[in-house]
Amino acid sequence: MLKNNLKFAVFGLAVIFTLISIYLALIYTPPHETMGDVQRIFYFHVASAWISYLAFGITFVASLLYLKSKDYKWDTIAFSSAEIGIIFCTLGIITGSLWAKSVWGVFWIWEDFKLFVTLVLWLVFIAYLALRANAKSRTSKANLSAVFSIIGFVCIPISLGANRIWQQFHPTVIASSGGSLQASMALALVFAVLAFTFLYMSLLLIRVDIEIMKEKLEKIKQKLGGLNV
Amino acid sequence: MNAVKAIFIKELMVEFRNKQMINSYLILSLMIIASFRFAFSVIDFSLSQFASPILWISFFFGGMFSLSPIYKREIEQGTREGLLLAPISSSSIYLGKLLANLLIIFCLELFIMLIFFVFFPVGIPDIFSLITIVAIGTIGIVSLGNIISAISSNLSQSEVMLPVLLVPVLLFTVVMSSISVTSNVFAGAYLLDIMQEARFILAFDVVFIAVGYLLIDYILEN
Amino acid sequence: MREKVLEASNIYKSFGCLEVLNGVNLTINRGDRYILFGSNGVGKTTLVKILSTILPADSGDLILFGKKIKRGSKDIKTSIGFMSHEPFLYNELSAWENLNFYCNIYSVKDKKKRIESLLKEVGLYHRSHDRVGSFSRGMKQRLSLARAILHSPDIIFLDEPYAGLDIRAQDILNNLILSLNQEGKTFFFITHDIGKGFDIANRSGILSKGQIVYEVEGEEKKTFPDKYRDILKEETG
Amino acid sequence: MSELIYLYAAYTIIWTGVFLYLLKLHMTQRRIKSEINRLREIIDGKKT
Repeated sequence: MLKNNLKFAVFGLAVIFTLISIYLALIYTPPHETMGDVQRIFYFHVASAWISYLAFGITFVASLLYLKSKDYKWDTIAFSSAEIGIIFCTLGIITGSLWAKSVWGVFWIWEDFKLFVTLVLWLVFIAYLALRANAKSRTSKANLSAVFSIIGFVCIPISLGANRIWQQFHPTVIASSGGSLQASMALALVFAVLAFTFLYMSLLLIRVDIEIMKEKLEKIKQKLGGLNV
Repeated sequence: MNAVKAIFIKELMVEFRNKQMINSYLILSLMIIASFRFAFSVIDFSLSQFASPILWISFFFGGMFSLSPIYKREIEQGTREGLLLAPISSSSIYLGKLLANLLIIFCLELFIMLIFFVFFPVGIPDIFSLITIVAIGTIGIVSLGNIISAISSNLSQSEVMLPVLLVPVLLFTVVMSSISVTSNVFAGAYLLDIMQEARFILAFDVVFIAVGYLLIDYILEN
Repeated sequence: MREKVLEASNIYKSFGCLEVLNGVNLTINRGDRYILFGSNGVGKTTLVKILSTILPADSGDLILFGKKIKRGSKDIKTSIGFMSHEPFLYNELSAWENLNFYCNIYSVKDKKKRIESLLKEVGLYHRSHDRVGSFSRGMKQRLSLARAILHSPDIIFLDEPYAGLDIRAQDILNNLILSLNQEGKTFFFITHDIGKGFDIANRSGILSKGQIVYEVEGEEKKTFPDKYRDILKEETG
Repeated sequence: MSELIYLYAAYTIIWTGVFLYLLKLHMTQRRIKSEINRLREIIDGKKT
């Protein structure tokens, strides 16, 4: 029973925080002096990008624990976190390009540091999910996706380092996505990130439960198959 | 250690006998260089600017598709269990195969570079620094390509899965940095000028080899 | 009581939610020629892979030559031989090169003499420098047996070794196995076909529904065929 | 004024995205529950 009310508690928190953060982002904070109201995308863009990094971090940790303990529970957590992660990563990229379009007139600023990393993470997510779609057996799916998520996780900082190499050679203007942040804006940002973190946690709990239910169902069908019902 | 040597020799012998990897690499790289050359010839473009990316894309895609049979072969011939049976660690299998592929692919790349300079009338840069940077980049491609090929050979549609898994992990790290360093070499830089970046990419290679060395056990044990 | 070579107690193995082995108990003594029957897909190959340490079991423990087998134990493999319907040989390499490769991997001493004697024993010495790809099925199986006993293991597992062999090749294989058995090597076969290999076994058992349900020793073999038939009937229901 | 379109677009995309995902989770959950009930009936049917 603990699981259920934990799920409702986290979901409730997520809803409350989301409402507050929407209020903060849209009404409470003043429009940005240079960019105007469109800057309000910034809060949820950063929040969803942050969730995609967090989700991939959890996938990495869960994969390590799976490889050590060979317990499918960790593999389910890794997979659910990756699925939620790719959704928020896609949202982050879309909002990022929308914001870039409105401020710099171009959909995608290649050299912007954060957008580049989010794109690399997005591709790694897609590869991870494609790998799981093509795995042959349950164990090989768990093993191979765990290994790939570790490789992917190691490659993120390396691609950041590599970014500095070819940045040095072709330095283009690094879009300053930060800008001056007043106190109220910082508050709105914190709330947006907190809201999304709770949202992520509740989605993760729900998603893991669904996976566990699916596996239980499979087991029952297996047994029923034996009874040649 | 002699297990690594045994696998290294075995890989070379098997490869030179059935030439799966060599043929696919040469043909693919030739196609890529030719298609770039004639695709670009319709527009006026300054050659030296495009030399390094085209060279590295043919290395990248040639290497990627030629790495796909190395573990697939073992599974299809059923010899994978033979290796699992032996009292050797999977890491030595990985190292043996890695060194053998490195040797084969590096020789193929030297050959491809000849073709490249025939197709592209680019001023020949300082050969020594070009070869070192190509070698460093190839170590990265082959070491990561080896572990990803091990993963994809256990998946269905492994030929499709190899590039899908390899590009996000390899393109942004080794390939793009090698392209930028090679473009400097083409622009006339000598080894000393690019030493700092070369050491950086070498660090990536060491990380990839270490990751492969540690994780191969989980891939090969069924 | 002869020395226990292999003791497996309640071995469990399931792939995802498909339980294949649920509680297999088995003891094999030195010099046994144990043959295990079971219909296809009942988990024989999984069991033999677990016993020969290729595949780790989910639970249960396995003791080989008195040593408990853990997940990554490698040194025990020097005393294990395995022969399957897959010959584990490289078609591009010649018979000699194949055996030479396995000698290096098992770090066998004085390779040349060992390979020569083995190739003579399995009757392939005249073909030692031809590629394995050009060999017939029977020749590949014999070379595979040579590979399995190259590092002189104490226990040899055979997974459907007779698959695809003609009568003559079967006899050669049986004679080889019997002569090795004289030298004290222990054998463990698995097959679904009661005709082949049954006559040379001294102990036999039946695997059904993930457990060994029937085991017989020595002379009681005569009751075996019809018992096997009842179990098969019971399985198909 | 034209820039505000991007603001509205971004917010709608985020919240419809999250809502659709929640919907999908809810639907799968319902599908699984119905299958469990169906199986339970079969089992009860078998027992009586």
